[in-house]
Amino acid sequence: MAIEYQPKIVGFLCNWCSYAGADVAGTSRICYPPNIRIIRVPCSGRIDPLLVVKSFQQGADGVLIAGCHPGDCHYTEGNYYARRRLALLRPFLEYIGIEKERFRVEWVSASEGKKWAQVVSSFTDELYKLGPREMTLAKGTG
Amino acid sequence: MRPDTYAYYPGCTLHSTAKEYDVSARLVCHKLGIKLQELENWTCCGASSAHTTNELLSIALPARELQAAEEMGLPLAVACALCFSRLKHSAYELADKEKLDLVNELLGKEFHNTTEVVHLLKVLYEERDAMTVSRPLSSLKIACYYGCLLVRPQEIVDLDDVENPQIMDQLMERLGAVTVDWGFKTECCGASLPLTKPEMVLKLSHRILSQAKQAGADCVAVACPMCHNNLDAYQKDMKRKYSDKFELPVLYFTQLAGLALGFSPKQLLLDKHFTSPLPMLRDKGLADAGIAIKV
Amino acid sequence: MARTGVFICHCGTNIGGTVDVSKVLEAAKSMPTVAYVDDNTYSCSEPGQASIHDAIIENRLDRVVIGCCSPRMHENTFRKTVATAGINPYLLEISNIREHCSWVHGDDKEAATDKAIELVRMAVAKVASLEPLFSRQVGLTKRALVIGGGIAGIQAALDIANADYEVVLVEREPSIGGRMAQLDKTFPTLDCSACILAPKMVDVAQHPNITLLTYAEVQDVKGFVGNFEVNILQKARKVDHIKCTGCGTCWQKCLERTPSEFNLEMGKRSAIYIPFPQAVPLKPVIDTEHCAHFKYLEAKEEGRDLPDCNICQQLCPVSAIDYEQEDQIISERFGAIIVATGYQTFDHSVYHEYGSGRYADVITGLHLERLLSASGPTGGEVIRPSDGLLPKTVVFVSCVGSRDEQKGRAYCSKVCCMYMAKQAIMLKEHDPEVQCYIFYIDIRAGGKDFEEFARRAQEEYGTLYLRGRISKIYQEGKKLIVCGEDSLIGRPVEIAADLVVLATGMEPSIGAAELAQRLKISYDTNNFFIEAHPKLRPVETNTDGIFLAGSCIGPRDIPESVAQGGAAAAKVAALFSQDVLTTDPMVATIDPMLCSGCLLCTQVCPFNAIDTQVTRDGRTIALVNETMCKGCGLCVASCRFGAADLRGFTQQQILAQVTSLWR
Amino acid sequence: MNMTGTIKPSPSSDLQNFVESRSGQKVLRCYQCGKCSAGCPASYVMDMGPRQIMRAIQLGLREKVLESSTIWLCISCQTCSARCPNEIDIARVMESLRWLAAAEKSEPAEKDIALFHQLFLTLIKRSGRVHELSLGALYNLLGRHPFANMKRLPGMLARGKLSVLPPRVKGVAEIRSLFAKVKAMEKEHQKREVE
Repeated sequence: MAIEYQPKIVGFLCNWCSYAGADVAGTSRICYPPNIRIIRVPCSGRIDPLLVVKSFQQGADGVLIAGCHPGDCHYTEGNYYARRRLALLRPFLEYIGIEKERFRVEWVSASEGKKWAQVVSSFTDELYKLGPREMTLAKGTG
Repeated sequence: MRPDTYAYYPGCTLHSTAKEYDVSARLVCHKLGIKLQELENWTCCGASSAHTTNELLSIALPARELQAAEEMGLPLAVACALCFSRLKHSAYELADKEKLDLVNELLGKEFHNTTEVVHLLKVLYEERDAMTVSRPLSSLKIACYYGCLLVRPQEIVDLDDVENPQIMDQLMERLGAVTVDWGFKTECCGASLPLTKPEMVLKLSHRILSQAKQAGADCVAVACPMCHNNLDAYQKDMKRKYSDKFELPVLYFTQLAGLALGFSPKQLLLDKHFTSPLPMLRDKGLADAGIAIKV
Repeated sequence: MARTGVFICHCGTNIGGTVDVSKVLEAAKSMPTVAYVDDNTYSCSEPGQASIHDAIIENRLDRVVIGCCSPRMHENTFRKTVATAGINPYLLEISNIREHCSWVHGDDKEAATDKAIELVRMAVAKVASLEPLFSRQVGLTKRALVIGGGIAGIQAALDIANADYEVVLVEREPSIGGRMAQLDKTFPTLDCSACILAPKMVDVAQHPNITLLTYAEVQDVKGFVGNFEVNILQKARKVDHIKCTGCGTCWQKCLERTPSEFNLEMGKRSAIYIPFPQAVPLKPVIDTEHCAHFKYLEAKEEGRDLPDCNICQQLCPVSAIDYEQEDQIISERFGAIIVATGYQTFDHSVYHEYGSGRYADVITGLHLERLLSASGPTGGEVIRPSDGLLPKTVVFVSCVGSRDEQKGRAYCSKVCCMYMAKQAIMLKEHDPEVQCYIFYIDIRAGGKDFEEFARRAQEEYGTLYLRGRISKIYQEGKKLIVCGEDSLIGRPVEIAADLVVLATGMEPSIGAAELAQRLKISYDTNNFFIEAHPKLRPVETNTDGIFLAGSCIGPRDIPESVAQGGAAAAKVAALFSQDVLTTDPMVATIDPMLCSGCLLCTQVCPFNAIDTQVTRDGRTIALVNETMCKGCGLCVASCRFGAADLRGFTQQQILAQVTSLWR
Repeated sequence: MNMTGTIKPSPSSDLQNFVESRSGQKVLRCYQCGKCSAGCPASYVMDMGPRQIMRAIQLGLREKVLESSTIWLCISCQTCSARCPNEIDIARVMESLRWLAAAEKSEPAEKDIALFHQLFLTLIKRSGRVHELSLGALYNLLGRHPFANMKRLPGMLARGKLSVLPPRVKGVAEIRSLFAKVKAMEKEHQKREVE
């Protein structure tokens, strides 16, 4: 079981900082595990809790949200709302049976390519340890 | 709350060439109500020879002392800067589970590496507000010399800034003395080379003493028996080799604290140094008999 | 039924070398709504774009997915391509299979290919639910704001003004001129810094299109490209600059003396002062902290009494001194902003091993510039600050606060090797008996005539270059002993110097991070501002309408700062050449049927771009002001009724990407 | 550095791998700036300064490093590690080189220093604590310079700083078994490494 198990991660990245940081990881050719699927959004404040739950429902083993460091947001306050809103989401996820380690919020700036690679690698390792999500919620009706 | 009882690890030199450090340390701690319980049958920490030849030995020897202190359930106070450095290195390395199990096997005893290792300077520094200074050293200008291993490496020893430490200066200022701002606080004195490379010790220690003199110091305060030996014992050879005219007494910070707390120079074994501080202390009015406190 | 075209780019070998493009094309064929697939070696090239254009027309495609580099790189390029082929430019989705796939999974080709297929499937799922969007026109204020009056800011302001647009140049110090004004000579031509800078400063003062606000700082910035609203704090100068003629009576007669910041505390200045003789504007400001009159007022409040003084007020022939003048907020509208806040030298006190300021004769390069300068504190005579004697042995130390991760400064500051050589030459010219030593690690002389200039310092002027970084400086009698190693011969070296010059590196000027947060532009770990693209867009930021110039981006020398000042000005002129701006159509929308009128979104919106409107049946609901909305999507995530949505990133479009995964 | 002949550099040599694994330091971070040699208190008597040792490791010059006087003259005062602009713990690299030299029993360039450390450890093994008098005496005899360092002896004795008899410590048995176990572990470790 463990050999085929490849953690499936959905990443929502804010366009101005984290997405650019992931680009820098690319231009600097820093390798990291291929388990993440990146979805670009204008700001981490755009992430609606429904999207996170839907990702788990779709079969994701982990969901990562990355935005600008507090104070650097291109829209000034976007990441402040994200920080509070997603902090509330954590207990809800545990309530519906998703371990809190499967949901991560990180701040990655536009120049932190190395940090982005470390975030993805450490998250992937942690999800290896956690193993696949047994929760077989009905596959999303799409 | 700061502990008032410490397990005490003197180190080999404090029972021989650095006896005055041990005696003055005990007197001062006694006066401040700090109990020093010497580890029963402590043995050598391996000094510079163990870590030069064998990694395992350099961790196991200090671990034996850490284990003894852990058994007593007391923080371990250390006087010599080299022993302090080796004990800290060992505790740092033993954070690695494998090495800890290996050492447990070697020692044949239960050891969890929980001992807190503290240098005597830090112990007195934290007690400085509780000190009743009966003989302020106000006429004395001191160059505080920390040596290299007392503060380096930062991430393992974590005592003070590696280039410009301040805690001995602040302790001496608390005792009423004036400390000089000079650039050689942590330059190396030659450490364990007096037997093998005496001429190197002369060069390095002389540079330190002439810098202290230039900064206007009346004496140098040290916190390590090796630094004391290198700076104090060879000043006559230095005078011949470098033909300077000055002599600079070198005292342990515990002796200076003892003076400030009222002990007599005799009690503090101030006559045991090669470069006698007594003439300087007399004309600074600090050499009177003071109160003979029974120990 | 939508007909989607999928185009996969090889990007030479950047993608093709790792991702099996044919396998991706094969997989794309079977994805829903895909009617045509193709690949090309360079999609962004002329032939690449042409082949996409023709494929769209021949196959009657109405949506396009391109698997290539980051959308931040060529999204606009490909939007124009599909637009020319008759499709709405917003019916396009880029799938980033280079920076987010081939470049970071080079070690596992199979996984990279599978991931590329997944990324393309997500893009195809999203493109199916994209709707045509139409950008709108909005007005534009053709006035530019330049922050920072150094050489870069001056050049930018002049070039914009010469293109006949209005410019406001804001400078924090009492005079413009920045660091360059503090320099004596400049490399590699050795022409005098003031001689080439002063005329430009005068041009700025006299240019009809330039409003110069010195002793002023930018407080906060609102709005967006074409419509910035900026509040500028004009600090009280206590001198009416309209009346003042700059005659100089006040600063000559003032009795107070305090160390001059311009001369790095090596000289004195009066309380009412101009920082240096060629200051522009040549009108003083009062330093209330050191002015006897204000000390008197402050003491009076605390019940102490000090002698009052108003010499300057009495003697001023045009009575321009006005002690009651208050700080003022000036708010202005601008179409574009150029940030040119420059640099400051690294504070070497963290180098305890070099004495951390304990030795008076250990100075920095900028100190030496002031000593060399004729308008400097010693009138151009280089003396030892400790005893005023002429130094005969001068040692330069390179990389102080540069190329040193232990001190938190890993980067090379680029100009120090050159100014050390220049200063060594100038010292020899001032006093032929001086012997200069330069401790260096690698001489970096990459500019035009730089290498030849550096060679002259050694060949013609006898400077001895010692290869190695020094470890310690200490005082021995009157001499400073510099302990280093000449790693070429491989032996330790000690030099007894009369004067030691630390070539301190460049770091952003104080307050750079705060300004970046006010302007909402990104900055790196060293607080240098981040340009849109280091190679292709060096003077732009990711925020439209805000441009950068000079050493606030990273270590720059004067030629580069001037060039970037001009480049930024050209960008602004291009922006102002249009009468209207097209706005980004990806803004929020509120569905009137679903909106309950709770108006939570109006409180959440950082740009208060959501107003209210009353519907025919009398309900008050939210309404997005599309010119103000920046498209961040905060309102969408806060709306509990699903009424708010964001064009281009609608709930359904993002969900489509999620549900297309791991089918 | 009295080195002759042409060098055939062997990058990521097993010397470098040994140093990197035992010291945990990345040798290729060093850009040869020379600050370590400049600040090293003993570099003026060394044939190769710390910088040149780092360079030799990068080039894989095993003999040059193990035969150098540097690894023995190093006082391990940590000045180099504290000031290295690339934050390399050079003192730890030197330490790992000494372990390699001890393990390979290569001929130490500074015989006296090696002898001193060896005597020091034998004395601890025998009596648990250092006895300066016997250390000095043995060092002079075995080092064949019987009258070295005698100047301080009278002063030390006069000040009662030297006890004539070695210290008697109850824990000595433990120390001896500790030394024996360490030796046994080392041998076993080497046997495994040879396979």
